[in-house]
Amino acid sequence: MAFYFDHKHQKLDNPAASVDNPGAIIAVWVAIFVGVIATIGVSLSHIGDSALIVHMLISAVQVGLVGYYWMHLNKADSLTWLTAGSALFIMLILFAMPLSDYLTRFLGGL
Amino acid sequence: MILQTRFFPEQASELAWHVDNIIWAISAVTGATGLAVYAVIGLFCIMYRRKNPGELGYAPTPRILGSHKLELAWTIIPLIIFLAFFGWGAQIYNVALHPPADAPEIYVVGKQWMWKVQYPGGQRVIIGQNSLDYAKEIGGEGYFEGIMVLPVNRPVKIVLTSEDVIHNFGIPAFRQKIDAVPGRYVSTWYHPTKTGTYDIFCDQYCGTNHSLMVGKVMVVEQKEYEEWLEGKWKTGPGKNSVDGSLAHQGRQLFQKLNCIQCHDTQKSKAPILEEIYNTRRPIKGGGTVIADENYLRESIRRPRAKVRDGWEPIMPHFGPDKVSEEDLIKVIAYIKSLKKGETPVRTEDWVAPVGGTTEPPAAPKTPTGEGGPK
Amino acid sequence: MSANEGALKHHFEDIEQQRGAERLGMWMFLATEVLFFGGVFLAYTVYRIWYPKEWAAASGQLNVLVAGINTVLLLTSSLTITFAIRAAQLGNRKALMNLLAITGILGAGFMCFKAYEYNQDYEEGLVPFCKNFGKELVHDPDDHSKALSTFNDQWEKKGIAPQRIRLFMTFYFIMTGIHGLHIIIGIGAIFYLWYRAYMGWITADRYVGVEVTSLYWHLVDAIWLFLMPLLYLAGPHHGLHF
Amino acid sequence: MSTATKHEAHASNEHPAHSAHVSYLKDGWSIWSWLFTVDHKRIGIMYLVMLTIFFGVGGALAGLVRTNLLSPTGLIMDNDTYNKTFTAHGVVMLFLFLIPSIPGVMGNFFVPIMIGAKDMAFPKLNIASWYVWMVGASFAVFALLTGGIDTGWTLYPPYSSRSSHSNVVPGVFGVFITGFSGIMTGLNIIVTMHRMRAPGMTWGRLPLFCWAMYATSLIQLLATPVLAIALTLLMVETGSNALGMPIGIFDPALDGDPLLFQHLFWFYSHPAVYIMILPAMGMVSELLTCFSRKNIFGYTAVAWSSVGIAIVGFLVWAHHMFVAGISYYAALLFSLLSMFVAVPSAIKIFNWTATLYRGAISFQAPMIFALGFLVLFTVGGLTGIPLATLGSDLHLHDTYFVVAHFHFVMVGGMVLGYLGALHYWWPKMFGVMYSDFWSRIGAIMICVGYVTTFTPQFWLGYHGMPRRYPNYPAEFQYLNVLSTAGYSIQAAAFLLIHTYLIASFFTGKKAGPNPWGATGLEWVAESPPITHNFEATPKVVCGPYEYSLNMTQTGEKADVR
Repeated sequence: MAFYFDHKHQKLDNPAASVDNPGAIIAVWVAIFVGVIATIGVSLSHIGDSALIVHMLISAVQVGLVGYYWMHLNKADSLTWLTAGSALFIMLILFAMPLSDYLTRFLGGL
Repeated sequence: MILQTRFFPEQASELAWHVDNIIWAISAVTGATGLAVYAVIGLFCIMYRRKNPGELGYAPTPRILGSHKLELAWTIIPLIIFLAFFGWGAQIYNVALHPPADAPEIYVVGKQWMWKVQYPGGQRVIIGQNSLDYAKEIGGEGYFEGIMVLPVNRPVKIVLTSEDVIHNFGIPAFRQKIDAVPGRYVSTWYHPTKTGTYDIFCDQYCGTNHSLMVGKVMVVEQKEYEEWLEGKWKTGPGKNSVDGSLAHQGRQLFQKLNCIQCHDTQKSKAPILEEIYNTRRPIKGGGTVIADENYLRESIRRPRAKVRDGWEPIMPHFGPDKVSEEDLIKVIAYIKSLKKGETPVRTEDWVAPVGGTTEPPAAPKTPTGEGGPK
Repeated sequence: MSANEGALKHHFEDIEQQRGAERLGMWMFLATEVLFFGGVFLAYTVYRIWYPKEWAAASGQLNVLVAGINTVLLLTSSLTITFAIRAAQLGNRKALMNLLAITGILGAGFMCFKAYEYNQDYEEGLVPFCKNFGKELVHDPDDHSKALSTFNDQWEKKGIAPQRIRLFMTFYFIMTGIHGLHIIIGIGAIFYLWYRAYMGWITADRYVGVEVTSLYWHLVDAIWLFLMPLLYLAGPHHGLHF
Repeated sequence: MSTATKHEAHASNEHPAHSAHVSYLKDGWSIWSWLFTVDHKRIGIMYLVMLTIFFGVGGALAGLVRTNLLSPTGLIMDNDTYNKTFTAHGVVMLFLFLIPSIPGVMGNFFVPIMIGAKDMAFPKLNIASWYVWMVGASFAVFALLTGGIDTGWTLYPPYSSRSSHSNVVPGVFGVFITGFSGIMTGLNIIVTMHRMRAPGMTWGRLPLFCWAMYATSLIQLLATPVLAIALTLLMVETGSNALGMPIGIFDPALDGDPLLFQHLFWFYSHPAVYIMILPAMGMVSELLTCFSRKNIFGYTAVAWSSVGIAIVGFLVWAHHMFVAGISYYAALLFSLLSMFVAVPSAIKIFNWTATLYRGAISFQAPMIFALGFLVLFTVGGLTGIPLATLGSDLHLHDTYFVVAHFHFVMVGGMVLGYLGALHYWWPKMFGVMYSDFWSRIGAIMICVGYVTTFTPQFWLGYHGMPRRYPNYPAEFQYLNVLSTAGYSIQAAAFLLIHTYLIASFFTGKKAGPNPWGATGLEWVAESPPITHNFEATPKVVCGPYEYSLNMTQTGEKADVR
């Protein structure tokens, strides 16, 4: 039997052993649904443009729940985490670096 | 042909000296490193070559896997050298971006495929080898390159914009170039140090006749420069006789475009524009802006984007169909020059200048507003 | 190789290697999807910083009710496809087929509402590529008691530049359009899965196709969770426009 | 090995030919056996054929450009035609040759063999990537043939969206589609390397070419989608202009920002330079070790510097925009970060040089290409420093200095790496040897041609001659003529190379499985390899470059066979 270095080798193939708990799946759905209501509520709460920050925080939590429970990051190996992480890292670069230009463009120099 | 080729390009500005220094310093360091690497490669190739040229396969060689000390050395030493270059280069960039406060401002407008240069005194030069296409604009005369004149040993600031696409105003002898971005002003400055005639190139690809968007800059003594400004000698068929300074022409436009209808000192319906240049102004809805060229420009092109606090957004917008880039520059030059109490007085029997309309400008009809040249 | 041959494809050594490869491949693809949307999100952000007033005004013209219903539809479809994986792992073919069908139908429902919304946008003169842009008679989204007027007039009164509204609407159509395209592809994949389940090709040891499709479907859902507040709820809202 | 047995039985059911173990070239003769193949080796060859054609087209276009520049007023073309020609040269060379070249041909063909796998992880995705690429290429070629594009390959709006009346939309759409092909190939290679390595093939034992391909694929995966979205936005804007309802996503006249396109474009297109150069760097590590019979000097440093370049390469793109009107602070930041990306390249150069120390060096054509790479890439890399330094970039930006710099990197670096790879692996791919004498002549001619073509351009750039100028001041003519002369040497060399390579099919002597006495897994396989690469899954026992021990990665003797 071949031996692999970068993923855990499972001797037995038993997909049924790793099924989700239905209660957990539904709990995540409820949590995200509450988030949706909160998102619309925040917009109507007259806190102005800072609603953007709350919106993005709520969305990030929602997407975090989707990723962790529904997309099974909770059961994933480190390589999957690395893939997801590197996408977010490059995304961070894609946002931070151009915005470093846009937010300082008309400030003149030192 | 070979005789025409100078070994080193002309150094005609203060910046050229700095830029050449850093280029040659980098070239010397990297060149020495490169040659050293080549020498080592060459030496190894000769010393360790196989005796029989066609031979392949096993040869007794030592099993060297690397040396962390050496690798660390050739990681850190280049990094330090590179960072030194960065620091030096940043210093030059800093100098290149910040003109002295008292430098006179020359406005340059790029357009496919010509440069329109406006001097503070109202003189105008058109640069571009294909100016023939624009014969009407330059006074009906034929093919010429256009020569821009600058005084020696005096810094001048260049304020640059473009009417259509991105261009780049570059003068190799000054070692200086900057993109002319449509829709906003960018600036640079020159301190010419040597009289002579040098090339102006458009360095950003801008279409069919990109390579004809070239001309010359002539650096002359101060006295000659003044004579040129007065129109005693000409470099080409551009307007370089005095017919009113830029600010003066702007004042005329200020009246002709009916800005005075609201921006007056009596029954003001809009902010008084005296001495607002480069001051911080509060805007409606919170926040402040500095009233620099780009803000003045936006306030004419898109008056309702950032409205001064305490005033109603009633100003119509003035797109390129109403105010061309060159006229915009004149108006801005006028606003910049406005001192306390200099706003023209609007009287009931005030007569609009010849060619002006007496009705207020019509409200925009199309939702797109300005479309720019299609 | 199609699915009706052995679960193990010839170039893999064992089933877990193959499953891992397919899962990893989909995650990598999702990484590219994230950056694909990332680019347009960046462009959106830049202009939102530049033109907050217009962004808020344009956003106020969109139909939040439809967006809310769509959010719930998509969210529920994600729920059902998660249960579908569970059914596949347990080898419950009947439940798998039902759950996949519900997921696909919810996705199709999302697209139907989207179509309704696009049509409404067109009728209100909000499609930047159409000649009637800003010219239709509509209620003022901020104050429904006022008489009908065109958006152009309303914007003129509020000091809003129409070309910036068009910019927002362009982003709206590009972002929801690309997202909708992903939904359609997803629906196709889900019905293909349903067909495979119907033919009995999906068994407990060959469930990875369901899982990989669900990963994609969840990502599309996740992107919508960002699109919804960014497009429909940008800036302060004084009421909801339906 | 119960699974292996099961697999053998399983495989022989589908492929009757498999049990006979014929080479992949002989496993089916019909045209369909090629067009519908899922064999990574055949796909690699299909890439090779198309790339060679596009390289020829791109090279011919370069010839037209250089010929026109013989005269200061344009020798053979008017301005418009010239603009379309250099744009076509850029588009064909970058998107249809340089970016897919080594990943498409060598990556597809050799990465699975070098890690001991039977095929890529997703064979059908692999053939799909070729077809997608062909569809994209067809769009691009269609756009170039029916009127051309006159925007330059950088496609800057508002020129491309508003002012240019050429075939921008179909051309951009073609480039957009080829991007998907790159993503597919990259995804396939990464997953294959993670999941399909043979027993014993640890990350520390991977050949450096595989490390380089891994880093390349990482960039392809994470950068290409950003180009895709930038091009989508550009197509929407251009299309809206054509419809007469202009939208200003990037057009300042309608409140867009042209610099946003430049940011999105260079976010991909700067890392794309590393897509081109990293595989060539990996290749040079293979060639130098093989032909000097030495272990690589500092395996870890060379391997991780590839990954380092890939990551830092994402942080430096705005050095293409120093004079474009970006923020002063952003310019400082990007210049600083650009200095960091120079370091891993420097490490590689020094480590390669040290690899030669006390070796037993022979000068076959692949080695000449590798040494040529060292020399030319060093020039290309070092001349990048004045362009990344703010003060000097003020003068050198958008001049011929830039043109010379990136041609030294792409042509001097990448094309030499590609040709080196082609010569090194030719006997493995086709089982025949080309002429030793003519190949050495060809390699030397190419290097000489490059130096003659591009060195004068540094000087032109320093004198200020801008890029994309068919008309230039007369004093630049002498250097331009010299450059064109260099081009003709290159053109002759390419003709020579393709002649003897094609001739080798008919007259070349048969190559054994290991004609160079090299140590990688690919040399354990037959020449040309059988359809499933190896008779049995190889077991890897040591690192990739045990030349001094004369041992292949499976522990056999690495003698010329």
